[in-house]
Amino acid sequence: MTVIFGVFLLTLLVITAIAIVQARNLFVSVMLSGIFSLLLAANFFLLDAADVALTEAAIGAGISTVLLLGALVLTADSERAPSTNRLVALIVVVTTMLVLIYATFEKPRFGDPFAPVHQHVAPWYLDKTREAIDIPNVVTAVLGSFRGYDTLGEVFVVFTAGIGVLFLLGARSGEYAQQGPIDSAQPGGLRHYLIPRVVGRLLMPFILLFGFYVQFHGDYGPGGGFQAGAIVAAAVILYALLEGEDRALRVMPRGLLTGLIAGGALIYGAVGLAGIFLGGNFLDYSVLSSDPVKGQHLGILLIEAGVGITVTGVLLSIFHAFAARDKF
Amino acid sequence: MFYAVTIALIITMALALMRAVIGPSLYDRVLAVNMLGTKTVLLLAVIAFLFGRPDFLDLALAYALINFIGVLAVLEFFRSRAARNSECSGEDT
Amino acid sequence: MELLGLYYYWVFAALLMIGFYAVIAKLNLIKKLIGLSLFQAAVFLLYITMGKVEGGTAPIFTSDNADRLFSNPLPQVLILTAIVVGISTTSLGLGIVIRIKEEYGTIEENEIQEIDRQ
Amino acid sequence: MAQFLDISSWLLLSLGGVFVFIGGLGALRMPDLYTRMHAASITDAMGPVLIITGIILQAGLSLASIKLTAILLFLLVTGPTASNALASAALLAGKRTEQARPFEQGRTE
Repeated sequence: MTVIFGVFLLTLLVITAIAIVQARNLFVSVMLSGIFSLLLAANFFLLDAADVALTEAAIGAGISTVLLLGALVLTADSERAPSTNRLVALIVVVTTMLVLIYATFEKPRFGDPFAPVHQHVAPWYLDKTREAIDIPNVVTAVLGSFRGYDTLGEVFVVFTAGIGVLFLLGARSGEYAQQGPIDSAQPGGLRHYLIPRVVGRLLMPFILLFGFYVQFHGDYGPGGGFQAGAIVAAAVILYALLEGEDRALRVMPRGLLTGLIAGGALIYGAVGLAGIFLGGNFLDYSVLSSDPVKGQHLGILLIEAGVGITVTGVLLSIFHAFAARDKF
Repeated sequence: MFYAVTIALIITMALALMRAVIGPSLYDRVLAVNMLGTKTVLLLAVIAFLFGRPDFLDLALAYALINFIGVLAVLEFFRSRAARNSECSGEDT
Repeated sequence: MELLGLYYYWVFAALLMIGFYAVIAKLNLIKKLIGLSLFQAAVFLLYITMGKVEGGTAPIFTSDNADRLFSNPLPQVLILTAIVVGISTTSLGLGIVIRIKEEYGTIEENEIQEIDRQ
Repeated sequence: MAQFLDISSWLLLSLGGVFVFIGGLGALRMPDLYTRMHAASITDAMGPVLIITGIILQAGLSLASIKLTAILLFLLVTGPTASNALASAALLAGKRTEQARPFEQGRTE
């Protein structure tokens, strides 16, 4: 029965994807991408990937819509020219799709417990998590400890992307910051919309609280630094939308955000180096405490904090970079 | 019984998706996104119980909290676009 | 049942190619980026589909499921980080598009090429 | 008692399902934006109340039911607000209902 739900949702997913590509109005495409993200998260959930679904929820529901709309304000609302070489593209795409579909007949059956994917490291991770790390969420254990290098790499990719956006768009932000006090005659944001503003202010502390819950409950349930960073960033973006971007920058100035971007990555790296100094390997948390299991707990807690801080900093910096560009 | 509710929710999602695809106005699509958001929250809550893993309600909670931001972003988008358009027309005259 | 199982892979192929179509056939740069993120989503879906074990449950231990079959945690870890990386790289792309708009005054590929040729 | 809870939760769940479905139908079939919004927002408020109360009756008193209550509260607060925000945005952009269309030309906003 779940398979049938999955199939139905996947069909909706394909319809949405076609509609996204078909729509000439870019705003419509962005709205449909929001729907795509919702359906994708529901599918992930049906496929037992609660952590991934939570990440998709945290990113897709708010932040990606906000960023895409921010870019649309700065560029254009709709496509001007029709697509070129439509026929050639269609032929290429359909041929490739048929080849891919032909290839699927060789694939292991959906959900087969004896598929090659499930034979190699996964059982080892499941066993060792109980033994060596002793936290209930295997995904967090693999993310933080067994594949700590991977995650470090990903954090640095996020870090680099954030720095890249700041380089591209932040050039004139220095002048802008010296403009003096907020012009109260023209308040930005949705300050004139009373009802959304009151409700948004009511909601914001709960979103922050939920973000911290996801951060620190990540060892026991779905959650962790990546999701929490996105949720906390969403809360601050909500504040910026309601009260105007200037006020949000007063609460969290650009310098602080840059500090967060660097600081989170630094925490992660420092935990790795601490392992070396205490006589273990890079990113080996067992030596952080006298009890190896406690050391693992401590290490995962610290690196998840680092991940959360970096992700929050990067997403907020990108948002502010886009929003500040609007003023010129 | 959870199955019946799940089916009703999924069919409603399909209906809302149809509204989002045919439009016709931008607001209709925003309405459909908002509707789908609520339906997804309910779907996730029901499925969490269907699977017997009520600890996954966090997901539904995340959507219930964050979906709102998307709608506000759209509102802000409309507002800033309207402000921009009026500015431009002001320059023209 | 056999075909229903393969349906997941077919959807992966379809989504991948829909995204690819947007990247190669559309001229608008933002549309291309949206297509790229569809492409990305298709890959996410493939990984998560392969990680699913029939009759399994999400790989989070609770007091009463120690003896159950768990889905594969590894693809989930890879995709979880990839989603966040995906949004940051998409924003980087959007940043580049915004700069292009500021320099060229358009985000349509053919118009940009025309300006470049002059 | 357990049977009573079961039956009432089933009743609530199925009623919620019917409500949600009617809302979807309304959002698809109604003639113009504001009527569609009306159909969608009413069921967005009523559907969650029924369905989540139904699930709470199944869950009993536990952490899950507290989370469900929180979800219900957030949905009840945000849903109508989102509808209100959307309606005011549409109104500001000069969208009128079918009946009011003749006045549209007279508006300069």
